[in-house]
Amino acid sequence: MIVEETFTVNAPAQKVWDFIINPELIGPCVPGLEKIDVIDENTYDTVVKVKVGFIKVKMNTRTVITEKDPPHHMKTVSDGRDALKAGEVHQEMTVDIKEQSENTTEISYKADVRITGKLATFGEKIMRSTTKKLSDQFIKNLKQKLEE
Amino acid sequence: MSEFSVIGKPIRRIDGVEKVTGAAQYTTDIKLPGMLVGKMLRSPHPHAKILNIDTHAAEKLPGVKAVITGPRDTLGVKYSNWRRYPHLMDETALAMDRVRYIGEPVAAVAAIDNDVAEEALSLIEVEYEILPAVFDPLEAMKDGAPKIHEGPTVRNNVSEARHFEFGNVDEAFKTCDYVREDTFYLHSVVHAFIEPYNSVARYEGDGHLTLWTTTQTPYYIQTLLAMALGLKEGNIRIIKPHVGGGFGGKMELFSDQVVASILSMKTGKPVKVELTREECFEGGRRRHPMYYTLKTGYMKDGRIIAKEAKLYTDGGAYNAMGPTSLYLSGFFQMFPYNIPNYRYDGFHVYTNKIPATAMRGFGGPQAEFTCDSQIDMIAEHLGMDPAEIRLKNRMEPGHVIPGLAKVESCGIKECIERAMESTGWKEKKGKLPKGRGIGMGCYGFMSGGVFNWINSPYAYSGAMVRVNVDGTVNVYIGSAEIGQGSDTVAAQIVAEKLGVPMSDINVIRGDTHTCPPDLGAWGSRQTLMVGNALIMACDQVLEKLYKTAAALMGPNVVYDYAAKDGRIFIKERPERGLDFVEVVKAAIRADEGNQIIGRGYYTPHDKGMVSPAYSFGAQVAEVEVDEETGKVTLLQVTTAHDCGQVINELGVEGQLEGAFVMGQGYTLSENLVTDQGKILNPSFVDYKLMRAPDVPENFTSLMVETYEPEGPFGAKEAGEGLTNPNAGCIANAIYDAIGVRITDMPITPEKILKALDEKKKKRQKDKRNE
Amino acid sequence: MRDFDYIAPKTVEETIKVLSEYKDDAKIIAGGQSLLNILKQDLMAPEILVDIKNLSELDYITYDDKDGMKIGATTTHHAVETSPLVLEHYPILAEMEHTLAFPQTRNWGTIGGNLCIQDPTGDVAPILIALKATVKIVGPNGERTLPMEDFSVDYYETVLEEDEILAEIQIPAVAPKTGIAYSKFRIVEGDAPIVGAAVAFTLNEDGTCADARIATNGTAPIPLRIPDAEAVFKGKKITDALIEEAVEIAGEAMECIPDIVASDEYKKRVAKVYVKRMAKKALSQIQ
Amino acid sequence: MKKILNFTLNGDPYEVAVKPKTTLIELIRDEIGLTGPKVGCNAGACGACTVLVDGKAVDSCSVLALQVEGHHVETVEGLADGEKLHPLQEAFLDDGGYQCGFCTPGMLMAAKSLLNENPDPSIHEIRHGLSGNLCRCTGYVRIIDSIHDAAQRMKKEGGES
Repeated sequence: MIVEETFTVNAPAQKVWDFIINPELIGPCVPGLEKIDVIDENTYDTVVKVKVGFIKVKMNTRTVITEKDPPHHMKTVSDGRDALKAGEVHQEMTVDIKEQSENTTEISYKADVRITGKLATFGEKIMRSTTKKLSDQFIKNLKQKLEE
Repeated sequence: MSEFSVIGKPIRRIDGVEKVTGAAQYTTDIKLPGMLVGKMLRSPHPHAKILNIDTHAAEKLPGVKAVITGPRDTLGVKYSNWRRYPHLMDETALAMDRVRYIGEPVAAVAAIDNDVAEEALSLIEVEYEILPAVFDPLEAMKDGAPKIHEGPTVRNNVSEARHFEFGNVDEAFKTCDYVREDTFYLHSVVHAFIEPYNSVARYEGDGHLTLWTTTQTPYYIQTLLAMALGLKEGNIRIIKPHVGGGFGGKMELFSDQVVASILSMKTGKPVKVELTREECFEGGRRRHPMYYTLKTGYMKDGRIIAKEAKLYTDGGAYNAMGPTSLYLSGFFQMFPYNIPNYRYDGFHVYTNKIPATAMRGFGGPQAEFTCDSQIDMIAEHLGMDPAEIRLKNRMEPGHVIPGLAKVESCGIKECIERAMESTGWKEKKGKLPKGRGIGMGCYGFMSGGVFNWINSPYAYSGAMVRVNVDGTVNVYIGSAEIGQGSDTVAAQIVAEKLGVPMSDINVIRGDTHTCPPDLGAWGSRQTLMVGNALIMACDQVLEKLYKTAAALMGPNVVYDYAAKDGRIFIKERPERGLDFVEVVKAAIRADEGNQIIGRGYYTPHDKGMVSPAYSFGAQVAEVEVDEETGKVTLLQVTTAHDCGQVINELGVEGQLEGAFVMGQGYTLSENLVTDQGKILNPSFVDYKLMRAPDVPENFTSLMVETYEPEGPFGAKEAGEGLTNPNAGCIANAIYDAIGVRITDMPITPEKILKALDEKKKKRQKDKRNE
Repeated sequence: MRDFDYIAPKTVEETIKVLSEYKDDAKIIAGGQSLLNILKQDLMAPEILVDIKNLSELDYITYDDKDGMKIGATTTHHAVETSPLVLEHYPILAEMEHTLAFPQTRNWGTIGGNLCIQDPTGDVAPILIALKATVKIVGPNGERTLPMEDFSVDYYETVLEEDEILAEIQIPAVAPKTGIAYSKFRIVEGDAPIVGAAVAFTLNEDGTCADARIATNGTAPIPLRIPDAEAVFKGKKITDALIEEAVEIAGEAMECIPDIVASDEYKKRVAKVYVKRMAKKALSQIQ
Repeated sequence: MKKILNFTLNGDPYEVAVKPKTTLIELIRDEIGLTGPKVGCNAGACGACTVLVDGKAVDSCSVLALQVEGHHVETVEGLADGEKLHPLQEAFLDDGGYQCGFCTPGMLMAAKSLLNENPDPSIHEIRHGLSGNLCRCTGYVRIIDSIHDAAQRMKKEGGES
């Protein structure tokens, strides 16, 4: 499943960059984040609780930043496993940042999300809509924090 | 036919009572004392290296009796039906160092119950290194695509290429009035037999093992299991209880069979491995998706002069029976037509998806969809009736395909004519009200293959007939009843030959320790091959009985004898004869108490490269299309089938109906959907099979009886071939109804609407341009 | 499936008590026709299942001209499908039930369970919305009653709190000069719907539209009532042109989710066709 | 923890202790040992596990065993009266209403349920009544015919007695 979003925030590109590469800052924007452990500058572990319909998924995820081209581009690879073992999520995401004006920055991200196990088969349509919902929520949080 | 007592009659099947009372035992019903539950851990990745498998935690779990992995506990033997062609053998029971599709078995456990087994699986830690994967054959063939298999014969993920050619294709195209080229795409579907894969293994020590399993090919399983386990073939006993459907999906040695055996050997206890429905999808098999290109040259009068077919199949991660599907798809592309110049190139391509294999029609459904669709396009271009163009290009009895096939009996002409007549084709074609249409598809199919992939010196079919002292008869056959009714056909053939009632026949089958070897149920081979073996065995029995009868009756000249209705009598003087039982008793006494036994075998000779005989048929469907939603409803279906001499009418009709409905699902609703190699609909909730309310209310089966010299009583194939013409037939009917042609299967309502939109747009554009 | 404890309360009161005690750890099972599949997939792991399937207190169908029909939540689909009262007063409801899932599902599954699972393609909700039904919810603090269309929240999620149960479906008597139709689109007959539409019209004496109801399934995360499309008809004489207008508005309201069977655009298109067809069918019943 | 369940199976009373998560099909096949009803999908989609509860067809894979407390369950094993087959069974034999036979126990019970309620169903009603049962072999045609035939046989039998 590919999830693509492009949106703009009222903040300079450098600010956006500093924000998104910092797990401590970006972490709380993720809906349902329960815990975040920074392992090193490019690696962090998260526990995210997501409600997908009646399914409650608790994802233990490790994210590694694999590409960094400040302040324009980064790539992350995440692997998550549900605590109940209903499935695993492998996500590769690229984020591109384009400064449009001094205080406006366009952020586009493209995530290739691969869900395995029962989550993928049972909840294809639910996962899709949930992903969209979560993504919208994430963008909203991000904008709010950056534009504060 | 009146001269027969039981042949050609609508007769109750011999497995009927136990099946309608629930007494019939399938592998899944077997429960042995102390039996353990075996379960397999499967790969979540489409392509990955296995770096490490840690089984410690699983082994420590109370109730776990064994945990096995490929490198540690199996011989790692690559096995498959391709023993004659070892370069095609590419699969192991459990992954050795790499997984190539989501669902590939990686490890297995035996435990006291299902809960413990599942818990144990979750405790096995597999460390993977994810490799790039490829899911489409055209992508997989590109330079730089991930390599799925190493090996000297694999190039750009092409595991097997097939080519055949006869006539002079290039020259012939030049002489044609028209040449057209069309491309098609065929999607993936699964066998969806209702009984999931399952096996029970019991290791008896000293290298002796019994395996109960749901299979179409007990002998293949015996010989391949010996290979996988390093045991002697003769010490392995395969018992095939009743089988809940196969359709090509149960003709190979599968992981559950090997894993159950190894787990039983490790634990010393019987072990049952049952796949869930989800596992049947994810760890099972499917029909090949194919990219098909057809170039056909034809004349103004409708004669097809030359044809070139090119296809790329999505074979999945392993060969399975794919190379044969590839071969046969190119072969059936010619049926049932006389193509004087033909060239075929097919490529079997590895992808990181579940392996594709034989499935009812064996490459034929894909071939006939493209062939039938294109013939209708040609007919339209020439302004010809699609039935007429088919008649014009049809095969005739005695047709020879150079280097490939010899067709003896062929009733395609009668099939087309009778289907036309029965459906009112001429009154309906092109004349039905808008939204309704009629279409035709034709087919020819094999009656067993001459292929001996397994490289066995045994005959293709063997049979033994033992006559008991009271005239009852025990029939031993190694063929596989999987629902198609072959055991009943066997009993009928013996009853007819010996002139005894059906109730006196006991068919002993499905046990490699007691039954002669047989290549099993695939390629529609059983009636013809086992039938011939049985006839030989019965002739041996009769020879002995006739001798005794002659001695008892003491005629002073040599007469011909016959056996019928419980009597043995002089053919030309039916009133002069003896009671069958009386002759049997006397014959046993005369042979110093030896039971009367006849043995028979059959192996095709001098029959070309494919099959000893070919069935034929024509199919007509009438559809209604809802132009607002694109939904297709089948109103009426007629099939005319030439299966030679009908042995069991009820059986043939049932097979034809079943084949049609499977084809209906293939065309309209079934679709195995994957995303990055992950199957998205691995359940009967989401994988859409046809249900009772969907099948045509009006289904007519017409029997076109021919006499096939190679077949028992003149019989040949029924029931598999009819899977082949349905998609083309329905596509043609849809075109007749609404003027849109779908070449990309399945034909979903959504595609129909899209095509209607495009047609409308084009018409508007054309109007503007006028 | 994971292990769980099991209790089968004898009364509604007892049921609420158990739910209040276990809260999030408890899950109600009625017919379980959907729930068991979810449990088998280990997508949910409750500690205790509270079985109300045999709760006879909630198994009833009554009717009186004043209050209309009351259907207890544990009434099976089959009981609704074959009830003489339903057949007499709401034949469309029986007709819908007759094609809901499979006979086996209808024989064991309950109408309340169906609503509580909140499968967005469910057949029951749209027709109840068209019939102006309300649902009665019982909890530790007593009862509350909601219009059917306010019951669903999201995919597989309803307004029910952890300690509440759906107790009753209430359907008012149908006004004179009312026509109601429901149908669903499936590729395989006898299978679950892809989309469906229910339309109800009530006409005034002069033939103008007194009331209209339009609800669809499979077109949003919840059963979708479309008031803007309904409003098109109010006070007017219903014509084909008006229906077309309403259909377009209805289409605007739909947010179909693509799946492996069909794209979102296709679903919307077909749902619109069904709204149109059902509108015409409903109208034809009163004209 | 296991719980005690009382119910009748093909007319016989049973008292068994079952785990709450045990489904009715697991109880019948694995605990009691009747193997007529089959598991085809374990998801309520194929109907191979169809049994009757109080005369009505249900998917026994989609019912918890404990839910049949006090109910009457019938499986295909209870269809014949000793050696005398039920008209449905006779008709399935004569009309070719089965092939591999794996779906047959479920088909027969779905058919019985249908005939219990509607002794003289039309072909259309039979088709509709079988929508919960998958058959991959027959294409349904002969199953539908068999049930229609059985209804006629039962009418005749009823008339004679």
